[in-house]
Amino acid sequence: MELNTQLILPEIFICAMAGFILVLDLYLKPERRSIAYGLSLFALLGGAWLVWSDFSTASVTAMNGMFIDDMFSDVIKIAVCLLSLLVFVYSREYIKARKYFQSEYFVLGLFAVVGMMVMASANNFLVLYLGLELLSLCLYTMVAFQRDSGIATEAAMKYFVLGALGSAMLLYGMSIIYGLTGSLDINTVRGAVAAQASPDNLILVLGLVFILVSLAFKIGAVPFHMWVPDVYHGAPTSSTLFVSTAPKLAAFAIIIRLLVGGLEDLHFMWRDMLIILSVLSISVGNLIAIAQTNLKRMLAYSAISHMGFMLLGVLAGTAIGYSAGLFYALVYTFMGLGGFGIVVLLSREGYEADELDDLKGLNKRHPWYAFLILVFMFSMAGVPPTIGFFAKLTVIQAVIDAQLTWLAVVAVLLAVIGAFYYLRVIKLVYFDSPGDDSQPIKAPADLRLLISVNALALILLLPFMGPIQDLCNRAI
Amino acid sequence: MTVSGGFILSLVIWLPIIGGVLVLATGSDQRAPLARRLSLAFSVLTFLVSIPLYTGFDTSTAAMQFEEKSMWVSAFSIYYHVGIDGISMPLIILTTFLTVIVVIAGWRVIQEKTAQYMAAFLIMEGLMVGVFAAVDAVLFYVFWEAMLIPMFVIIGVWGGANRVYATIKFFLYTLLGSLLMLVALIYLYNQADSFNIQDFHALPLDMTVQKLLFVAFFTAFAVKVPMFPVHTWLPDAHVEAPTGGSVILAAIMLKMGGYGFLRFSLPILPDASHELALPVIVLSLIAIVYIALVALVQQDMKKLIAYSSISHMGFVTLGIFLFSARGIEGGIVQMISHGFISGALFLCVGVLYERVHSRDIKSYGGVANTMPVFAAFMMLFAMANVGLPGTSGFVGEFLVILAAFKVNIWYAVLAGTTLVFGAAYTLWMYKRVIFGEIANDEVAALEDVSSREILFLGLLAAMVLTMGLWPYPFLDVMHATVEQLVSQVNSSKL
Amino acid sequence: MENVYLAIPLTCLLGSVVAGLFGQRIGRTGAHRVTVAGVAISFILSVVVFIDVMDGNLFNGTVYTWGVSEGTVFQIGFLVDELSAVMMVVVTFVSFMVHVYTIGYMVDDPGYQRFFSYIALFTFAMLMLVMSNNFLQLFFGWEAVGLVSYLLIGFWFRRESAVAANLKAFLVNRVGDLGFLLGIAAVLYVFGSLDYADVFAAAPQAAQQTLPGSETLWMTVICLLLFVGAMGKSAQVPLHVWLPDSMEGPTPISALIHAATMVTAGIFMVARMSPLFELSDTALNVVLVIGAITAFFMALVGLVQNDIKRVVAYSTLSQLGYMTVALGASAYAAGIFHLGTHAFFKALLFLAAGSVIISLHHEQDMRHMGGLRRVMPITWITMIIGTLALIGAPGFSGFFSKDAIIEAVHFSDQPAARFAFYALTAGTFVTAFYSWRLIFLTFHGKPRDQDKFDHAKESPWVVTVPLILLAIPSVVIGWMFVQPMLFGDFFGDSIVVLSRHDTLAKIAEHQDPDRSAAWQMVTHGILALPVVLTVLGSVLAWVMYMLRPELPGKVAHRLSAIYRLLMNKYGFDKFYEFVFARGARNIGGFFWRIGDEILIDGLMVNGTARVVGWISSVVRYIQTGYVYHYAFAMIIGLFVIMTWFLAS
Amino acid sequence: MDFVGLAFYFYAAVLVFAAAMVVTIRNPVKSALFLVLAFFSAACVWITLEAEFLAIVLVLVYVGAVMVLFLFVVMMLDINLARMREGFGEYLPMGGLIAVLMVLEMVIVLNSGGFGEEQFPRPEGHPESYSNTKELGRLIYTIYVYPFELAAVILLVAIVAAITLTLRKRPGTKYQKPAEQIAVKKSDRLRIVKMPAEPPEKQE
Amino acid sequence: MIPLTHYLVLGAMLFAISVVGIFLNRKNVVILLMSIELLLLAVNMNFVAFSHYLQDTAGQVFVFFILTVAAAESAIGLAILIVLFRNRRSINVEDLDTLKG
Repeated sequence: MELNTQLILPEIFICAMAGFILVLDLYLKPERRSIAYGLSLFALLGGAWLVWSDFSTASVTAMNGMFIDDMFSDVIKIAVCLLSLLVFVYSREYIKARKYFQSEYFVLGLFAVVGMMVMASANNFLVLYLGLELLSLCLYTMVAFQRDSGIATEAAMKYFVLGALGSAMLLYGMSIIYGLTGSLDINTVRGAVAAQASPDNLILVLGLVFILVSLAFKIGAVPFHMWVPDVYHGAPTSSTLFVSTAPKLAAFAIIIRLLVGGLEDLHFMWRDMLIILSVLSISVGNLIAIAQTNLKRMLAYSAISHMGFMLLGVLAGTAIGYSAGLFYALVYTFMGLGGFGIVVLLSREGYEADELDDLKGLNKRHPWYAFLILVFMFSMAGVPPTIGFFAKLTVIQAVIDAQLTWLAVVAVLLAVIGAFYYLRVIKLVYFDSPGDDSQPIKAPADLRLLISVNALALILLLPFMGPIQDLCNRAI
Repeated sequence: MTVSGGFILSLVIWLPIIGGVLVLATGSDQRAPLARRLSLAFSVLTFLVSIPLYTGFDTSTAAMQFEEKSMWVSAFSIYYHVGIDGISMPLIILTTFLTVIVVIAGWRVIQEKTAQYMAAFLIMEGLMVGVFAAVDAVLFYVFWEAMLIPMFVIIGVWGGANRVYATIKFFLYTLLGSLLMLVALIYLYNQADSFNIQDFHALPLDMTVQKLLFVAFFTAFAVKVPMFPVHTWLPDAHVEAPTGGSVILAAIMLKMGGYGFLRFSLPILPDASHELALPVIVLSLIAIVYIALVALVQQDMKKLIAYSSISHMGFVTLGIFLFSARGIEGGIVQMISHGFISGALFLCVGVLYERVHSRDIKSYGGVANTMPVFAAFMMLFAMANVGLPGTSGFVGEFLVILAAFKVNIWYAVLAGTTLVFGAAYTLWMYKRVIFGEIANDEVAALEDVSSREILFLGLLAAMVLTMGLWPYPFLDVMHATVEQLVSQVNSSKL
Repeated sequence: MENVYLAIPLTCLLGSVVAGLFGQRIGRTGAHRVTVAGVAISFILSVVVFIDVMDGNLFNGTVYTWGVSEGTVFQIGFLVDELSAVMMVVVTFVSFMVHVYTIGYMVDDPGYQRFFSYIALFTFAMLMLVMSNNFLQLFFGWEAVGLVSYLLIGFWFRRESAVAANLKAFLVNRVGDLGFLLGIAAVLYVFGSLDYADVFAAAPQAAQQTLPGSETLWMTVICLLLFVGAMGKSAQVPLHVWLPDSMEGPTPISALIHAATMVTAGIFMVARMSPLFELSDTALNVVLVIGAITAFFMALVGLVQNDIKRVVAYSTLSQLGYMTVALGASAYAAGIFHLGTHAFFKALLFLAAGSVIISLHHEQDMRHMGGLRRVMPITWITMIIGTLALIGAPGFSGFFSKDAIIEAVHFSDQPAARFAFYALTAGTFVTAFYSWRLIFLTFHGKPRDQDKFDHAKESPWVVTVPLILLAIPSVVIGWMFVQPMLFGDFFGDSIVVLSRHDTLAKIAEHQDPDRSAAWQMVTHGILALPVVLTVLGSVLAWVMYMLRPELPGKVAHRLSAIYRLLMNKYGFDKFYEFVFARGARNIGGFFWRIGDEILIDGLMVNGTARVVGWISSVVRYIQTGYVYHYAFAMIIGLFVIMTWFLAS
Repeated sequence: MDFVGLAFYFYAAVLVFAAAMVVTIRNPVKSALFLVLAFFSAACVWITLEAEFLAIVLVLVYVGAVMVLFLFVVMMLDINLARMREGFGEYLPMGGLIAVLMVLEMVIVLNSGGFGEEQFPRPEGHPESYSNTKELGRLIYTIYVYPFELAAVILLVAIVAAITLTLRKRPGTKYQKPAEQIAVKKSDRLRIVKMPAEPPEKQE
Repeated sequence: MIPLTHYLVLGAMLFAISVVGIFLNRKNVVILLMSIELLLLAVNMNFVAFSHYLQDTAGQVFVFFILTVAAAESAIGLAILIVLFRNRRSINVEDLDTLKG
C-alpha cells in the first residue's frame, strides 16, 4: 500500500482551490466575482508551479501504481495549466459581456484541468477512464454554459451524446483487453500483450480497434470528427477556446499512455489504422475548411487536419515520432488558442466576430491585430519562419524516418490545399476594404498583451527550437 | 560556434530585417517620410556592408567563405550555418544593390502604408540574402519560404485590380513546389544524418532515389524559375505587383530557382541530372521559343516583360543543364544580368505608369517626344534585353549558346532564335510606346524623368554596360566554384 | 604606335559621347565641332597608319581581356594589316566627308546633336569592326553598327514609315546575326579559339573535319553560317529587304552607312575569313550564286523606282552583289577594291542626291524633278562623275574594279561561275540604263514641277565641297590602286587564296607584265562585252528619256506583268510580312490564348482549384447536423476499420 | 441444463427483448419502463456471475434513482407525443442490418478462441464465507482509493453542473416572506399627515 | 454450464442494440440518453463476466465506478436536455440541425 501523496499534490491543490472557490462563491456579491476569477488563476499558477517544483526526470508511480509521474506527464500538466490560464484570461471580458461570469464556470474549468492532469499521469485503465470522464463532463457543461443560446445547448447535446458513445467504445475496448490480460494496470497489460501479440489474435485486434476509435474520437480524427465543427462553432467562444486547446494535449497524453505505454507491441497493427485516420483527417479537414464562411467552424476543420498531422508523428512508432507528435500537439494548442483568441478579441457585447467577413480590411483599422492574424495563419499553414513550420518539419521527418515517404508526400500535398484557406483569411484581413462595421475594438490590456505575446512567441521562439525539441525528446 | 571572416554575412542578413522591423514601428502614414529615410538608410547601409563580401572574396578556392556555424536544433543537427561561394556571392550583392534601387524607386509612388511597404522590402532583402547564404538545408528552407510572405503581402496590398488571384496563385504555386522539396531535404537528412548541404553532396544515392528526389527538387525550382509549363503565375504576379515588387520578383526571386538547381539538383543528384537533362533542356528551349512568341502578342507592357523574363530564364536552365563550366557560368551571368535588365525595364514601366496609370501599350506612343532622356534609357535597357553585345544581356546568352553548340547544334540554333524573337517583341513594344507621333494628351502632358529617377536608372545603366563591356570580374569570382560543381556533377554517385 | 591605333576609334567615341550626353549644353556648333574634330583626327591617323602598314609594320595585339571561360580567353584587340588599313582609311574618309556634309544637310533639324552623336558612334563601331583581331570583337562591331543603323534609320522617329523601316532593318539583320553567332560558336567548337591568328593558322589542319555522323565539312558549315551573317549586313538576297526601306533615314546616313561602309562589312568579313572560305568550295559556290542573283535582279528593280534615293539604293544592292560574286570567285582583292571605289562613288551619288533633295525641300520623287543642271551645276557634274564611275565607264574607278570582277568570274572554274558571269555582264547593261535614267530625269529635260524648280538652288559649300572631294577619288583611285591591289602583293597575308582558285592571277597571266595593268585593262576593256553593254544601256536610256519621253509609259504598259513584278520587288516584302511578321504573331497569339490561358491556366491551375472547391462544397454536406448521422458515421467507421483489420 | 443456466438464458432473453423495446418503442415513458426491465434482468444475470453487490446496486441506483430521474424529466417536459408517433420504419432495416452484422462479427471474433472454455473454465463458486460486498469494499477503500476520490470529484462536478445549468430565478414569480410580514410595525403601514384646510374657491 | 462467450455475446448484442438505437432514433433525445445507459450496461456486462471468469474483483470495481460515472453522466445529460428544451421548446433530435455544413 504505497500512496506517495506528495506526487499528486498539484491535483489535490487545484481540487481544493476549486472547492474553496465554490464555497467562497456563496458569500460573494455578484460584482465581486472577479475574486473567484483571480483565485482560479492563482490555482492554475500554483498547480503549474507545484508540477515544476518537482519536475521529474525519472518516472515514479503512486497510489498503488495507478498514478505515474514522469517527465511526459509533467510537461503535459504544465502546458495544460498554462493554456487554461490563458484561456481564462482571454475569455474573461467575453463572458462578462455575455452575462454568465459565474464562479462555476471557472470551477468547472479547474475540475477539467484536474481531469486532464489525471489523464496525463494515468497508469491504470480505470484511472484513465475516470480522468477522461471528469474532463468530458466539465466540457459538456462548459459548452452548454451560455444557457440562453440555442446553438450552444444544441452543440452541448451533440457533444454529450457522441462523447458518451465514444467513452463507451473506450470502455468496451478496455473490457476486451482486460479480459485478455486480466489486469487494468497498464504496465501489466503491456507485458501480457507483448506475450500474445500476433496478427491473428483477432480478439486483441477487436479491443485495439475499439480503443483506437474512441481515441480518434477524442482528438476528433475523421471519421470520428463530426462533433468537432458543431461544438467549436456552437459553443460560446470562451468554451471553444477551452475545448479546443488543453484537452487536445490530454487526449494526446492518453494516446501515448494507451497505444505506446500499453499496446506498443501492436504497433504493426495500429500503425496502419492511424495512417488511414490521419490521411482522412488531413484531407477531409482541409477540404471542408475551404468551403466554410464561419471563422470558428473553419478553425475547427483546420483543427481536424492538424490532429491528422499529429497522428502522423504518433504512427511513426518511433521515439522521434512520439516527440514530434508531442511537439506538434503543444504547438497546435498555442496556435489554436491564438486563432480562437482572435475571435474573442474582436468580439464585443452583442456582437460575435466569428464570420470570416467580419475580418475584412482589418489591416486598415487595426494593423497590429491584422499582423497577429497573419502570424497565426501562416503558423497554422506551416510556413516558415513560424514554429508551425517546425511542427510540420518534425512530424514529416518522423514519417520519412519510418520509411513512409509516400505518406509524407501525400501529407504535404494536402497541406498545400490547406494553405489556401489560411491565405484567404489573410486576404480578407489585408487585401479587402473594411465593411460597414467600423466600431473600435476595446479589448482589455491583459488580453491584448497576452495574445500579442502568444503570436510573437510563434516567431521569436524560433532560435530556441533546440531546447524545446530536446525537452520533447526527453519527455517521451 | 565557428566563424571565419567575422559576422559580415549575418550582418547582411539581419541588418535589413531589423531595419524593416524598425520601419514597421514608425507606423502610420503621417510619419511616412521618416519611414522612407530610415529604409533608405538601412538599405544603403546593408549594401555597403555587403561590399566586403566581394572585396574580401578569395577567388582561388571553391570552399565556403565568410562561414558562420552554430548549433541551432541539436535534435535534428540543424545549424545556423551560413557561408558564400562564387555562385551565391554575386547574387547577394545583386540583392543588396537592387533593394537600394527599389527603395528609391518606391519613394514617391507609394503613398499609403508606406512604412509597411518599405519594411516588407527590407525584410525580404534579408530573407533573400539568407537563402543565398544558407549552408544548412533547413535554414535555407526557412528563408526560402519566409521570403514568400512579404512578397505575398506586397502584391496583395499594393497590387493592381486582379491582385488577389495573382498573389494567391503565386503563393500556392511556389508553396506546392517547395513543400515537395522539403520532403526531399528531410529524406536526405535521414540518409546523411545532417542537414548540411555539403554533406548531401557527398551522399551516395542509387538511381531511382536520385530520380525521385530530382523530381521533388525540380518542381520546387522549376516553379520559381519559372519554367514552362509552370510559368503562368509569373505574368499575373508581375502585372499585379507594384513596380518594386515586380523588380524584386523578376530580378532576384526568379534567380532562386536557378540557384537551387546549382546548389542542390546538380551536385546532389548528378546521375539523375544527366538522366533527366534532356527533358529539362527541352523545356528550357520551349520556354525560349514558345514564350518569346507569346511575348510578341502581349498588349500589357509588364506582361510582355514578364514573358520575356521567362524566356530569358530559359537560357539559365539551358546553360545549367549542359553540365559544362561555360554553360553554367553563362547561366549565372545571365541570372545576374537579367536581374539588372528586367529590374530596369520594370522600373521604366513604373516610371510611365506613375505618370499615365496605364500599362497598356495602346495608351502610349511618341513618348520620345516628351521624354527624350527616358527614351534614351529605355532604349539602352531594351537593347540589353535584346542581348546586344556590349550590354550585360549579351554575355550570358553568348556563353550559353557557345556551350549549347558543343552539346548539340540544334540546341544552339533554337536558343539562338531569341536573337530574332527577343528583338522582335522588345523593339516592337519600344516602337509602339516610344516612337511615333504623340499619341494622346496624356503623353503630351508627360514630363521627363526626375533626377531621382535618373539616379536609379543611371545606376542600372552603368551596371548593364560595365557587365557587358567587361564581364571578366563577374566571371572571375565564380570560376573556382563552378569548376568544382562541374566535377561534382560529372562524377557519378552510383 | 599602339596608342595611335587606340586613338583612332576612341576619338570618334569621345566625340559621340560628348555630343550625346552634353549635346544640350555645348549646343549645335559645339556638337558638330567635337565630332568632326574626332573623325578628322582619326582620318588623319588612319592615313598615318596606312602608310605605316605599307612599310610593312603590321600589328596584332590585345587591348584587354573581356572574359575567360573554360580556359578560353576572350580578348578585345586590334589587328592592323593591309586589309584593315584600307578599310580604316575608306571608313574614316567617307565618314569625315559625311560629317562635314551633315552640317549643311541637317542644319534645321531639332535632333542635330543627336545625329552627330550617332554618326560618330557609328564610325567608332565600324572602326572596331574592321580593326578587330578576333571574332568576338568583330561581332561586337557588327552588332554595334547594326544598332546605330537602327537608330539612324529611325532618326525621324515621328515618321511611322521610318520607325517601321528601322525595326525591319534590325530584325532582318538579326536573322543574319543569328547565323553569324552560330558561325562563331562553330569556330570556337572546331578551333577552340576566337583569335584570327590561331584560327587561320589551324584552318588547314581542320579542313577535312566533318560533322559527327555525316559527310558535311565543318569548314563548309562555318563558312555558310558566317556568310549568312554577311548576307544580312550586306543585304544579299533574300535578306536584302531592309536596305531599300532604310532610305527612310537622312541622306547622309544612306551615304555613309547604307552605301559606303556598313553594308560592306559583310564583304570585308568574308574577305577577312578568306583562309576559311578558301577551304570550302561549297561555300564559295553559294556565295557566287547569291551574289549573282543579287547583282542582277536588284539592278532590275532599280529600273522602275521613282524615288531618287531608292534608285541609288537598288544600285547599291546590285553593286554589293558584284562584290559578293568577287568573293565567291576568290577574287577577294577585287571585291575589296570594288568596295573601296564603290564607297567613294556611291557616297558621292547619295550625297549628290541628297543635295538635290534639300534644294527641292525634301522632294525625292524624280517625276517632280528635271532640268536641274542649270540651277545646281556642281551637283550635276559630280553626279555625272559618280554615274560614270558606277556604270564602269573605262578609266573611272568603277570600271577597273567591276571589270576585274567580271574577268575574275570569267576565269573562275567554280560550277556556279558561269551563271554568275552572265548575271554580272547583263547587270552592266541594266546598271547603265537606270543610272542614266536617274541623271536624265533629274537634271535634264524640262522641269516637271515648276514651283519647286523655282525655289531650287545650289547647295552651300559644306555640301558641295564633300561632293567635290568624293568626286576626285571616284575618278583617279582606279588608276592608282588597280595594279598593286589586284595584281600586286598588296594585301600580303591578310588575304589567303589557294592557287587553284586564284582567278586574279589568271587575269594577270593574260597581261603583259611590262605594261601598266590599268592601261591594259582600259584598252582591253573598251571592246569587251561589259563595256559594249554599258554603252547600249546608256544609249537606250537616252532614247527613252530624252528622245522619246513617252516611251517608258508604253513599255511599262506593254510589259505590265514584269513591270508589276518589279514594282513589287518580287514580292519579298509581302511574303515576309505575311509569313513571318503576321505568322509569328498569330502563332504567339495561339500559344498565349490556347496554351497558356486555356490549357495551363484554365485546365491545370484553375481547373484544379475549381475541382477542389467543388469537392469541398460537396463533402461538407456529409456534415448534416443530425446527431444520428454522426453516430452512424462513427459506427460505420468503427465497423469498417474493424472488418478491415479482422479480415487482414 | 441446471437452474443457473436456465436463469441466465431466460434473463438474457428478457434483457435483449427489453433493450430492443427501449430503442424501438415510440413512447418515451414506455421505453423508460422497458429500460427498468432491462436493468432488472441485467441485475439477475449478474447474480449468475456472483456479483451480488453490483446487482443490488444496479437495481437500487438505477431502477431507484436514475430511471426515476428519467421518468421525471420525461413527464416534466411536455413532449408532443403526436410527433413521436411519426414512424422511423424506413431506417429500421438499415439499422437492423448494421446491428446484426456487428453482432455477427463480434460473435465470430469472440468465439475465435481465446475466450474459449479451455482458457476460461467456469470457476467454482465462492465459499459461503465469501462476501462480494466486503471484498469490493476492501478494494475500493484501499487499493482503489484514488479512483474513489476521483469518482467523488466527478459526482461533485455532476451536482455543480446540473445546478448551474438548470437552476434559474423566474422573474415573474412572487415569494412570501413571513418574517417580514410578522415584523411590520404600524409606522410602516400608516402615516399621519397634517395639512391646512383649504379655503373654498370663490365663484362669482 | 454457461461459457464466458455467452456473456460476451450478450454484451455484444446489448452494445449493438443500443448503438443502433442511437442512430435509429430520430425523435426523442431522452431515448438517446437511455441508449447510452444501455451501452454502459453492455460494457458492464463484459467486465462482470470477465471479473468472474478471471476470478479478479478488479473488474467489478471498474463496474462500480462505471455505474457512478454513468449516474453523474445521466444527471448532466438530463440537465443539458432541460436547457435545450427551454431554448427550443422541443427535444426532437431532428430539430438539432442548426449547426451543420
